[in-house]
Amino acid sequence: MAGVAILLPVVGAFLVLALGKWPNLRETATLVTATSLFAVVYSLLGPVRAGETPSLTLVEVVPGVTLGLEVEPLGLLFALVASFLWIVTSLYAIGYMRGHHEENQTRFFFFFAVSIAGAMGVAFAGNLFTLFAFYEALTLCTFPLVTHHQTDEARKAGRVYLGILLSTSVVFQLLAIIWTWQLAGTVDFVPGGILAGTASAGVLSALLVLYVFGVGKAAVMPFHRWLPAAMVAPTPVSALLHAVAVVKAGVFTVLKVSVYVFGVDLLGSLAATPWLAWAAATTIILASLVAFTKDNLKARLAYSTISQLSYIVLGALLANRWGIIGGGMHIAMHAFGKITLFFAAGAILVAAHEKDISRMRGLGRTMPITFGAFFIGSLSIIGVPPAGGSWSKWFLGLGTLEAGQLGLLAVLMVSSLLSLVYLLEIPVRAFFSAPPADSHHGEGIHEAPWQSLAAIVITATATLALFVWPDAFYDLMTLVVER
Amino acid sequence: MDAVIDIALLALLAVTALAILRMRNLFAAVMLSGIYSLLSAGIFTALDAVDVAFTEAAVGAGISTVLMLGTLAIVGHKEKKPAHTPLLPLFVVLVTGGALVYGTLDMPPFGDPTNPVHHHVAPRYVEESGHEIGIPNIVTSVLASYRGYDTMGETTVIFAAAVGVILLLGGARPARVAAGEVSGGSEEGSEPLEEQSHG
Amino acid sequence: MRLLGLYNYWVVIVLMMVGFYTIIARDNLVKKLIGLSIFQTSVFMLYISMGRIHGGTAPILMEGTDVVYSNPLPHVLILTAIVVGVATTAVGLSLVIRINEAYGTVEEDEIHSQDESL
Amino acid sequence: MDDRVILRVGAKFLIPFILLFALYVQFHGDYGPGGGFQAGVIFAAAFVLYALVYGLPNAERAMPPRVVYICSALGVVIYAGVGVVTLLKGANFLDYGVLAHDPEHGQHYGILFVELGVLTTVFGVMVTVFYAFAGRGRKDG
Amino acid sequence: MSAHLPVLLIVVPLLAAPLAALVRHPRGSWVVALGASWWALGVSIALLMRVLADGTISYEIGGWAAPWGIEYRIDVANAFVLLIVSGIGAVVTPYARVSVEREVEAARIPLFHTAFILCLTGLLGIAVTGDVFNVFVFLEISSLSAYALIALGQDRRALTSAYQYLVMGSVGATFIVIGIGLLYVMTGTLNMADLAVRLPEVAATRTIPVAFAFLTVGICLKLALFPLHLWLPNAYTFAPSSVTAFIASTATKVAVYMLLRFFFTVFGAAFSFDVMQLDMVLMPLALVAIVSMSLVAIYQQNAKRLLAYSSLAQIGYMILGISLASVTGVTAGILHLFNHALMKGALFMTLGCVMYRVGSVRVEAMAGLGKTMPWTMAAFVIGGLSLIGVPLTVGFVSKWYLVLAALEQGLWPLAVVVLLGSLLAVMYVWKVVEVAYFQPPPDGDPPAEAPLSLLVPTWALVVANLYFGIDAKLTAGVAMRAAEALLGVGQ
Repeated sequence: MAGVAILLPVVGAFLVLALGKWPNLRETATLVTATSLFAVVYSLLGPVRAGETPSLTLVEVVPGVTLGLEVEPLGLLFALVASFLWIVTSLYAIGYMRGHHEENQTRFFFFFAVSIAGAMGVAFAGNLFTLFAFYEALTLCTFPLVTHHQTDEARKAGRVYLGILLSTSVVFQLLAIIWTWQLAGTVDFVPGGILAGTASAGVLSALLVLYVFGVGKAAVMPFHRWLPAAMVAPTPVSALLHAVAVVKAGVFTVLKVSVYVFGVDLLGSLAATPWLAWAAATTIILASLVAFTKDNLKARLAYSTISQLSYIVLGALLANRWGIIGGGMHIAMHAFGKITLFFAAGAILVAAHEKDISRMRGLGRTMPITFGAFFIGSLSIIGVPPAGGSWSKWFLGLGTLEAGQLGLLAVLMVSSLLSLVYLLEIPVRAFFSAPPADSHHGEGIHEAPWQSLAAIVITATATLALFVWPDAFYDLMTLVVER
Repeated sequence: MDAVIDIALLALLAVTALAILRMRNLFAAVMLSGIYSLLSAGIFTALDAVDVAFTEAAVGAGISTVLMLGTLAIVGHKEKKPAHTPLLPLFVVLVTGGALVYGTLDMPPFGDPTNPVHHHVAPRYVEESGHEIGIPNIVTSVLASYRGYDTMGETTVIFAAAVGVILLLGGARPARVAAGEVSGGSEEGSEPLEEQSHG
Repeated sequence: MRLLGLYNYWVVIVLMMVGFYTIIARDNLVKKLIGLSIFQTSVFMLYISMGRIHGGTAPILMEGTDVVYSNPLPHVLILTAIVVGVATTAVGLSLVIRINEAYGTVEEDEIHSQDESL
Repeated sequence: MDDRVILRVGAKFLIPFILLFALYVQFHGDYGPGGGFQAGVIFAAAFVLYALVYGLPNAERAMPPRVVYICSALGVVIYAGVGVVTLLKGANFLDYGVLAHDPEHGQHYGILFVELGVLTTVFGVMVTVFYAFAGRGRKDG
Repeated sequence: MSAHLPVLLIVVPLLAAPLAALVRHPRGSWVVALGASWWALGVSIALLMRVLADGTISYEIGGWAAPWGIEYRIDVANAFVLLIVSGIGAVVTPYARVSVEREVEAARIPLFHTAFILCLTGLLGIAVTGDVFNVFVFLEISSLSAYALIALGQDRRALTSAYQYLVMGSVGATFIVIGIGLLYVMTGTLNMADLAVRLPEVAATRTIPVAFAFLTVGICLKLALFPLHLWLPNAYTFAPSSVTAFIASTATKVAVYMLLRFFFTVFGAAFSFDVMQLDMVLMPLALVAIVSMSLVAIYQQNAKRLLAYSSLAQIGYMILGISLASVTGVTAGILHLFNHALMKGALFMTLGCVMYRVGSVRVEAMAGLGKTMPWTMAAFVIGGLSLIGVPLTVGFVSKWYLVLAALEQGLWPLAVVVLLGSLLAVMYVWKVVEVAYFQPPPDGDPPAEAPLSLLVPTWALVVANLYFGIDAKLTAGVAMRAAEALLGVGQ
């Protein structure tokens, strides 16, 4: 089934290409593919909860190194989130792309579907090599999406995007992977890790550093610049890929490496671990501070994402049960919250043609649903009830306590406070301030197209629902730490 | 006696080679290089390599000289004074030559019958070719039979040279006007010659 | 005899180097090819010197049992090499003729300056 | 043109001898210095001399470029062909021993034929190359 | 007859060359060339399979036993190289027909194909032989025909670059001859296996290191190792497209093979690396080549020249692998021979397609081709990704082994340089990709997609790039066995 999950979006992509001349058919193809993908991934939930890990070896690339897939709880969690949000995003994208009269829509939907295939591959990768292959594929397939507008600005951003993601992955991550192979003689993901006892603590620490910084998609500073740059892309791209699939592929990789390559025990014993945890903590705070200074809504959200990603990295590096659970759950919780925010940002752009926060004053009165959803999404990011984000932050907090790192707990608190301010400012201003004098918010502005609006409502509702029913994700993460 | 001839010929060769290097009139240089070949043919004879001497005389003093002269008739025979200081080439040459001289220090003595070359592989040719091949000229035996495959390769090299020369010089001259467009450059140099070729 | 042997080799090396120097230090394309042929001819002498035996004769079988023949193998190799050399010279000279037609000169620096201006 | 007459008569007289000498070198190669390569060069020299004295067009009539072109390719075919024949007779490539009942005779035949191949190619190539060079010179002159 | 395959591999193309010359008809000569190159491929595959199954094949030409006669000796290493050379030949020949019709005038086409087969024959002959002087003879067959082929480029600079190549190539060949002569004078033999037996006795003299040095320098001239590379960029840039595709993916590879053969079989790894400390010279040169040539490539405005500099950097990778002198390192080197042939072949062939339709391969002339020539540019992108070393392409497999080899010896800075090299590759590949996909095409008639006769061979190599990147067991396994054979371990 894991193979199907990867193949399906690819088939869908070529269907999109073939149906390019008939937009309605093309969009139907996207939606049908997305729905069936989710169905496929969902069908895996039962077996995995029952403790099975279906696996599939596609081909042995070089002796001992295979291209292989394995469905395990952590990967399934990521796949569930990504595939579900693809449905919603497709819906949203249809409204957005048409409402915005974008060009090259076929190419857009094609690469979008291929990117999802890449994300599925990352999620279900059975070993480091496979993970790396799909990780790189994801980078390359999203490049045309980032540069979609083909302007000079887009091309420049594309270069930054590709440059950072490829350099980190090729120079650090690949080196780390080959090094792992050289030390352990395998690159498979094994519960409890494969590296214990293969080399001195110093070498393994170096390896850990290579992994954490080599996963550029996790956007740990100083390798975060690509994420704001990628915001030149159309909003659905920012939403799904840069709030969900691409960045989550990054932090997912960090989690996966921590659990299945190093193993929690080994990780906890390395000298580099607390240092890297503090690097993540620094990223959390600095990115939040930068987010403050951004008036462009998407840029602010981008920095918020950078900050939140480091929560997950931090969770992995706490090297204990609660940290891993919290980190894994934050993948899901942050995804739902952040995608809501991006959808809202896109809706504002399509409907009111506004990008800057300072010009959104009073807009809440004409677009109440959008800003209402924005409010809910913000709650989840901040981590307060009744939104799903409160759970993951709670577990992360527990993790810091168990690790005895009160300083890190303080970092989490401060950062939540910061996000409270920079996120809530937006809906508050939209609802309670008067519109600026030169704007024409009154005339002709209404909510975004219905497809987009529906998507926003769905994700916002889901964010709330996850507060009440977080069990699925919690159970999966429990399985991860107990395997 | 051998030694005297040897020394004398080698000295003459050295003088000729240096003269070629210094000579700016290329006609003279080519003639001297023909003489160089003849002198080396003399050396080859003195060293018992009569077949080689014959060939060197035919090729070096014959064909090469004719071809060079033919070329000079077309391209002119004045060499410009070298513009740059030849320090780097001089350095390269000194290093290369130095390495070779160093290498000769342990080489088996010149002409010593106990040298390894005379005791491995070659003795079979000398001793057995008489009844294995049945012709007196051992060089021919080795050339055409023992190492006949090399000679086939040699024939192919000659053929390849003919192919190359015809590709370059045979038939009509290639239209180089198109080349200007391709490279984005102009082709002033070839214009007048283009006319000549039709004249 | 030892000294004579070295003398033989060393002069041959000097000749080789004169040829080599002509190749790399001269700008005239024809002169380079002349240098190449001197270089190669001198290498041939090195080979033939190796095959020499004092008191030997040319390797053509004669009556009698106590005749010493010089080593025929280097001769064979050099016959091949001479032919290869002239083949190279022929192709090189045809290139020179074509270069002269295209550039109007066979001096390397003038060719370079023409192409730089393109 | 008077001095040319002497040249032409001289050449006419010389060329048959050169050709004869070439044949001698070819077939005497078994006993003394010489062989296909040297013979080919001398053969070619005869026509080069002819061309120098009587002019290129006359030489090209006497020995058409097409013929020498074919010769240069043909020699390689002859040489490798001998090898193919030995293969067909069940021996290794260029193992002349099988060309006759007596291996020594076989060697004789083999060497004879391959030397002929060398002669053909060398003659063909030398004249071809000479024609090509001389042709360029004439067009420019 | 199958016992004679080693020699038939050479003799059939060698006979095909004069035949193609005698046919004198463009299409007819091409058919002969096609037959010869496909024959060579078929025989190479058969030989490789036989070597893998039964071990080393020896064939005594003329029935004379080695070392008196010339021996063909095929082990896994040269069987693999034969496969590379003949494989590329078999793909480029079909491609050459149309490409050459556009770039070379009709009257010269029959001889073009003749020279092409000769070049192929020469390269195969170098790889298959076990006799050092025979190497030189076939080297000259391939070189002479290569000079002529390069000179056929449309730009007049093709002539000067061919001349430069001729002079440097001949100097290299003469150095090789000197080296062979010195070896001969010390041992009295020319057979490689025999040399390997007899050399240790005389290895302590001053002559053998000099022979070693001359052979190394001579071969490095042929394989264009930095700083002996000056002939290569121009030669690749100005040669006709199909010639560049062929020579770039085979000639330097065969030279690398010669290096391997001399270092490991003739001199032996112990002498080459322990006594001569060859790695102290080759490794820095390889590193400098990787970095500096990649940097130079980034600044090129002509796509062919860009790829030529990239080739120089890639040669650095091969030499780096060899200089590690371990099984993994040599495996990486040999594997990269194969893989680089595939990627550069594909890339140069796509540029041939561009040349065919657009008439120029300058980077700016490729604007908008992503739309107008989608298949050609898709091939370029995949080839480029392979060059960068993206997973599931052959380039990745090479890099994997190379980095592994460096890490095995604890030389992690080396591994970093290798990986940095791929980043530089990203920069120069992306330079072309960006122009082709994200810049509007110039006004006027957009060029049509390249004809199928060009696209099919190009894509054949592209598919090979992917196939051998996904399933590298075969190539890596063969390369490793070749490395073991060369280093004399295992088996």
